[in-house]
Amino acid sequence: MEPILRGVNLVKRYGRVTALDHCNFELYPGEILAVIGDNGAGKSSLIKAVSGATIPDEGEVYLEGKRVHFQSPLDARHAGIETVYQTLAMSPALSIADNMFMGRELRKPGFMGSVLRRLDRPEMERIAREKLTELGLMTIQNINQAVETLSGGQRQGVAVARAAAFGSKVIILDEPTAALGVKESRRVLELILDVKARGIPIVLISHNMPHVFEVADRIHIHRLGKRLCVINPKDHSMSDAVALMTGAKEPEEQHAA
Amino acid sequence: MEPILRGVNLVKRYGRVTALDHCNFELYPGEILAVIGDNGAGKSSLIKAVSGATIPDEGEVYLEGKRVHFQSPLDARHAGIETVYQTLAMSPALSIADNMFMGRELRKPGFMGSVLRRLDRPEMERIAREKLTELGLMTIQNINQAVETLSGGQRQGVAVARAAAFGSKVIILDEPTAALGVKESRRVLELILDVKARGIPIVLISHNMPHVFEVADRIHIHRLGKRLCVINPKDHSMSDAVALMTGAKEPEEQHAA
Amino acid sequence: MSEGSANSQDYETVVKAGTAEKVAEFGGGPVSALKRIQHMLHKAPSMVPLIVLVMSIVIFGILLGSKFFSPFALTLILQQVAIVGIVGAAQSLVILTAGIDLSVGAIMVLSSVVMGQFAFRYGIPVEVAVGCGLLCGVLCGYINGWLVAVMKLPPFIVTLGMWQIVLATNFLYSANETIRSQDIDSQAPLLHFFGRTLSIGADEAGRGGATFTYGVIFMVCLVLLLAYVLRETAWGRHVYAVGDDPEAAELSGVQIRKVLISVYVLSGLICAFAGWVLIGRIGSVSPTSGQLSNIESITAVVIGGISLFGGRGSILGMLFGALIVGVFTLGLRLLGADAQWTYLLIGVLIIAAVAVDQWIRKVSV
Amino acid sequence: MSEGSANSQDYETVVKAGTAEKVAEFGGGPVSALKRIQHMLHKAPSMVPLIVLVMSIVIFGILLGSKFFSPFALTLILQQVAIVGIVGAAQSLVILTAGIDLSVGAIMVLSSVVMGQFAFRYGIPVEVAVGCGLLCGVLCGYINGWLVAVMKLPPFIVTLGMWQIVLATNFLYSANETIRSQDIDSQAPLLHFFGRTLSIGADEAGRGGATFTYGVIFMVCLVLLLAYVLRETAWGRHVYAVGDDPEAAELSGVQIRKVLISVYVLSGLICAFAGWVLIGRIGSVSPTSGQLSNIESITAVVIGGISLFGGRGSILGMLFGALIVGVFTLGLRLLGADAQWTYLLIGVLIIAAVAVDQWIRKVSV
Amino acid sequence: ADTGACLITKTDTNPFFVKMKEGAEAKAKELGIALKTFAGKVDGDHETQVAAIETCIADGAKGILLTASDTSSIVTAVKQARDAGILVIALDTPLEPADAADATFATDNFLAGELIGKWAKATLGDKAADARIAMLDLAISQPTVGVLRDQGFLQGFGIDLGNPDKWGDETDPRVVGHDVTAGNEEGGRKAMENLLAKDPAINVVYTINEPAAAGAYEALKSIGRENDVLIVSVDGGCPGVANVKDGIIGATSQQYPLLMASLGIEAIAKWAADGSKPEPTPGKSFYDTGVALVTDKPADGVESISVAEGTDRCWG
Ligand SMILES: Nc1ncnc2c1ncn2[C@@H]1O[C@H](COP(=O)(O)OP(=O)(O)OP(=O)(O)O)[C@@H](O)[C@H]1O
Ligand SMILES: Nc1ncnc2c1ncn2[C@@H]1O[C@H](COP(=O)(O)OP(=O)(O)OP(=O)(O)O)[C@@H](O)[C@H]1O
Ligand SMILES: O[C@@H]1[C@@H](O)[C@H](O)OC[C@H]1O
Ligand SMILES: [Mg+2]
Ligand SMILES: [Mg+2]
Repeated sequence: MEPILRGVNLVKRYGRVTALDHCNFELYPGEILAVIGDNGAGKSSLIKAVSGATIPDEGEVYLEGKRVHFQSPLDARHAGIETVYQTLAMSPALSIADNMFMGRELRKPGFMGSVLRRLDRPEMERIAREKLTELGLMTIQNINQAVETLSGGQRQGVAVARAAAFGSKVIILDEPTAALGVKESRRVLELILDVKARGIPIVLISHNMPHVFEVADRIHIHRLGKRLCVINPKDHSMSDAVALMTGAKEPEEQHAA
Repeated sequence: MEPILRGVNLVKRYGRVTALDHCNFELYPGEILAVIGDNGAGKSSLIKAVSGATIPDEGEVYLEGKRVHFQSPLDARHAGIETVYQTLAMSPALSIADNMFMGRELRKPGFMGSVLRRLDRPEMERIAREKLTELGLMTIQNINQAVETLSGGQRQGVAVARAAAFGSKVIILDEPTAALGVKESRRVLELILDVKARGIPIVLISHNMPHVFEVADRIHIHRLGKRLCVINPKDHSMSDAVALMTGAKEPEEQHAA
Repeated sequence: MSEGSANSQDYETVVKAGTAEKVAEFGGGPVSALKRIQHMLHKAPSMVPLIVLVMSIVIFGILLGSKFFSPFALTLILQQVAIVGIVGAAQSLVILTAGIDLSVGAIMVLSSVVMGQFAFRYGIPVEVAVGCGLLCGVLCGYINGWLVAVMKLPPFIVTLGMWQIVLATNFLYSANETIRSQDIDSQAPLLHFFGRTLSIGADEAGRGGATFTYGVIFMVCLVLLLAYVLRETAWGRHVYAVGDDPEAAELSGVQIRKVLISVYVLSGLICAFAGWVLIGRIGSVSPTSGQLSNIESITAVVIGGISLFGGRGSILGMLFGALIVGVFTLGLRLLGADAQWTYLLIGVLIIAAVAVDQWIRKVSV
Repeated sequence: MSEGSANSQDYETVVKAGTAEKVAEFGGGPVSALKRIQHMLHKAPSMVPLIVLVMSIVIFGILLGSKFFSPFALTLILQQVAIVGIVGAAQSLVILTAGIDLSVGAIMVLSSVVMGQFAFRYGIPVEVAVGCGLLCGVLCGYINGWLVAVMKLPPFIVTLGMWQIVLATNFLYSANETIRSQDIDSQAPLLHFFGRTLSIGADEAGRGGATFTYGVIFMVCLVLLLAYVLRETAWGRHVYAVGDDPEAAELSGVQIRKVLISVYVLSGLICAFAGWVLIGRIGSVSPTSGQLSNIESITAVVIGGISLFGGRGSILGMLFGALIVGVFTLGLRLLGADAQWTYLLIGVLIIAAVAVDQWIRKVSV
Repeated sequence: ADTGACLITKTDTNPFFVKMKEGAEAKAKELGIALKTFAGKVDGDHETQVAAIETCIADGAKGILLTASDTSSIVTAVKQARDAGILVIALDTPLEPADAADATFATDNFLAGELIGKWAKATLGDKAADARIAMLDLAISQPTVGVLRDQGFLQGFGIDLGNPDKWGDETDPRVVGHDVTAGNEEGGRKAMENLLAKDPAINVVYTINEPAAAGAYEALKSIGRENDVLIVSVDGGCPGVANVKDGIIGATSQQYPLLMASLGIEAIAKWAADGSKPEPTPGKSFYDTGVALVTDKPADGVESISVAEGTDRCWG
């Protein structure tokens, strides 16, 4: 089977720091691929490189077998790739609904919308409220709150809700549950499984091994800027995965990248 | 025994949002107190109120039995309370060492330091490197990197290292391992136990139940802006804790706040 | 699934049982009238400069009586503020994107000179000449926008450079020639369009009473229109997002280049309109006007509560900010302060106005 | 400890075994000379305006030959830039804290007027009069700082207000009287201290050759001193931290109030020194000087690569920025461009200089 | 052209200086002199003028024509230039002291003001006793040209000056107030409006120059008072004279910038040729290029020329 999203030989340097060091990456249709690795291993750099948020110094990216040259995250989004960045990418002073619909706002029906180009706020707020409720983020009291006034976890919840609502081909989640509570994290995992059931493949970066082993179909282990190996969670224990990613153990031949 | 840090009847409102609703809080000498609760329950608001980062609308704060009126985080710091905020509180454009020693820089010995007030950069960098190594943050390649160029987890590691290195009376950690990897998280837990062994009490906010149950002496469960109850991790299961904090279960009489 | 996971996460299963979920509501205390006002101020931040404005009108009204508190004096302030208000609208847009436009005054003057010279020097029909003037503003704005958005140069430098370039072009092109009001009246009255007035309650000779020039009406309509666009359309939200955090905006799919270029182009166009209004106000076409427009418009924007760091504030606030300065200027002159003292006192009052503004905001958090 | 925890976390135990830990080193490719230059530029961002500066000196040198590329002309540029350079140092400090100081020029002039008038009008010994002038600068700076740090008003508004207040005070106090150079020479020569010169290689009549005024030497020493303080002392790091993210700085224990007030006070003091240097440069004490100092100093700061949003950039860059403008101005004038064409070209060149700067930076990431 | 000369004006946006520059350029071309022109960025921009003098020295110029923004401060720089063997001629504005320059070709600004003051008084006749006067000045820094014209006007009108070195200290109730215009239409209109709000009965308006007068007229027109107020001004630029013709301005004092400029260039050419310097007008410390009152409503006892004559001699 052909990977839906593929990175080959990706290199990204920042001054003296090499964040990606000839790294490969494959995501297959319909799967949940987890990416794990130490802090600073280059996971975020990897997904930024395949989602247009940075342009790699070297290497190629393929979407459904065709070479793509994303110049901006918008390009990737138009191609159907929706990403939750670790920094969340929200406009702090704007409201929850404004952020969720940024760049794809809904307009009022009829004259108001087509000529006066008026936004359909009630509708956007309704949908935003609905998506947040799906995630169990019930503590948000005021849907018009500016994002900067939300708690850390609430903010992350909004970002995840946005990606889940709009992704069509690939959804990439960079540590989506880091700041979330127990209940909210579970909802995100359920959501990930939902999305998979809709046939959309997912990239999940996470430091939470139980979560990773619960939902992932394959696990990409990232170390020192490149893919160390890919393992199947059914064949390996969490201890193996941790040992591999921290360098306590060498990968077996057949899995090595 | 008298609590070392105590908040009574704390109230904090933001416009229509009530973040703290007549909330009480006690930290006893030498203990590790975990604070858990849903996203947006008001945990961060609580620790901001007792550490001088916000001034509560109502209520009192006592340190070692004496009423205190912190006007700024610096006041709290001078009183020996060191805090890792959820937002990390780092200056993005400055280096790791600059951030770690912000407000308590080391000066060169002798004339250079006392008269020319020159900073002892090599020494500060050495200590910074050492503290980060203690946390296992080995992927930081360049100790002079600006904090904004660090990965999410690296950044958090720097903040935790800073608090651990300087706290003298109370250390407060707001989700210190949220962005950390498996290895780095373990190091933080070890560090917390180390600090406790040095006799310094710790407040730990975390959504990671296994971690909380592993290290906490008491667990403060926060819900809807106030303390729901305090439980002893030895007497209760994680499921109990989660049920309480999400509202699936009512607290028994004797624990209620 | 592997070992561990099933039982390690079992405590999480309780959340599935869940309780009846509803949006959390914390205990709110009794809501006093004061609290309600505070909340209103919080929701509509442009109310704050409005309060300062009303307060200053009331104070000068008490001090000066009907001399100040008359339809004539109050509409005079509107006339005096019209240019700053229009240019301030352009400035607001740019500042909302975390930029700054130092070239507004220069673009305004060059556009007015183009309108005049095209009509008089080349004898082009005045409607076309006006169109050319507007186009000139658009062009200058486009160059600014291109340099900021595509070349990624700091707006301060770009518009500082453009200021000098446009101003010098203006003097070189116009050869410093003024076109007189009388000639315009007889040959190209359209240039005076915005100088026409609508008087209400004047005496027979047309004195006293409230006088609104078309320029004033244009300013008010423009600000209301922009307030609508900024609040109620996608483009408006994008302007705020770009100013708030350009990186986040880009990552969340805003086409920052397009937004920035469109903002500067629009700003140029509005400045060109300001140039047209300027002809109506001063009667003649004069290349030496508008030298302080940039500082005056930025002042109005900042007093109105728009952050120079972008992304926060409302354009209505800018209008109130401009009016506050206008009220102070006229009020102080009427109180008999001489020019130097007025200048000094306006400095004091600008600081005081913003201090009051800040104080009201703090109370109303 | 309760159930679950022991076995749930057991996978984590492997990390305790750990491998020999050392700081990660990724595979670095071969390091070319170009890469090394890029890296150097990355480490020392003020190098970039320096490169632009050297380039422009070379270009004008080629175009104009020895008329421009002579010790006399080159040191003349230094003299012409001295005031902007000193005021720019004050401006840099303020801008690094994410502020802006529009009152620099006014404070400079008022301080120089105080020095002159105290010595002449009241016959106070000139040393004391100079001290009073410096104190006047400190006081103005303190008021700015207090309003910004304690009252939390936006720096733009505070210093805009102060600009008007100080300027009007200056006119009212001085009654627009100029103190003549001859009188200063005979009665209070200390006021001319910074006008004294150090000539190297001049002919017998003292013409030609390199001429350094004490003012120029003061400017260079001041900038070097501030560069040291900003880089190598705790206070300097705090200035950057406050400008970078004031909230984070406060949470991490910086006394932002104190830092801000000290910055504005220092800025006032430096402006007062600039006033003293100004007397040396123009010979007399003139209340109408310095009207453009604020915009010129901000320009130098921004061309030098300091971010108007605070926290980024180096004060050495400001000096190079000021010199770039000085070189362009003299060079273009010597090339015979007339005033408006010079303004136009300087506008173009400012944009170009920053574009080159941006381009070098981009290449060197 | 190996003789170099510099013209340094206060600004080159004021038509007055633009014409002066054009006059100088034309004359320089005729005499084969290489002229470089400099100007301050705004009126009162003194430092740019100092830098310009330095540039001229570096450039090896033979002579400098200067309209000083700050008449006494510039003296140091002028001395430097003269020490370097350069002929320095002040145009339009005498230096302080006047002999700091080698020669001065200027209008007598006090006289210019006095002429319009006398004319206004004579035209009003009896009504002058209870006139309501608005004074539209240049800038709050009270530059000397502004003070001279303002005080000259008041003197001519018969008002006690107080300190003749500044405006604003008069006690005569006929003076409604002073406001500043920056010498352009926009400022003229706003200042007029402010003073009208203070006293709607104003019937005499002094203006620093003709653009300010045009602005003041617009303000009067907007409230329908354009026909019963007397506006006087200074300059004599062609648009200004045309405004006198149209009755917008009652009378204006005309000055002759082209003459100043061409005389200046000629003097430099002579200096370069044989080292001789020009002489001042007998009895004055400077060479007076003259001033004439332009009006079609001549008043008794005030010498004036007709609009037709004024149009012939106007500039800009
Ligand atoms: N803009 C940048 N400039 C310089 N170095 C950078 C930049 N961005 C990332 N890096 C460096 O690149 C390396 C990889 O960072 P990256 O953010 O990809 O790590 P990560 O695997 O996502 O870590 P985490 O789990 O902590 O999020 C780190 O060493 C980091 O310091
Ligand atoms: N500055 C603010 N303005 C308005 N509302 C705020 C502000 N800060 C916090 N809140 C609100 O107060 C409530 C409590 O927030 P807080 O950050 O204390 O939650 P938390 O328990 O720390 O959540 P998390 O686990 O997600 O960090 C939230 O509903 C939040 O939206
Ligand atoms: O004489 C000049 C005058 O005509 C102009 O309007 O302003 C500046 C003066 O020097
Ligand atoms: Mg990451
Ligand atoms: Mg929190």
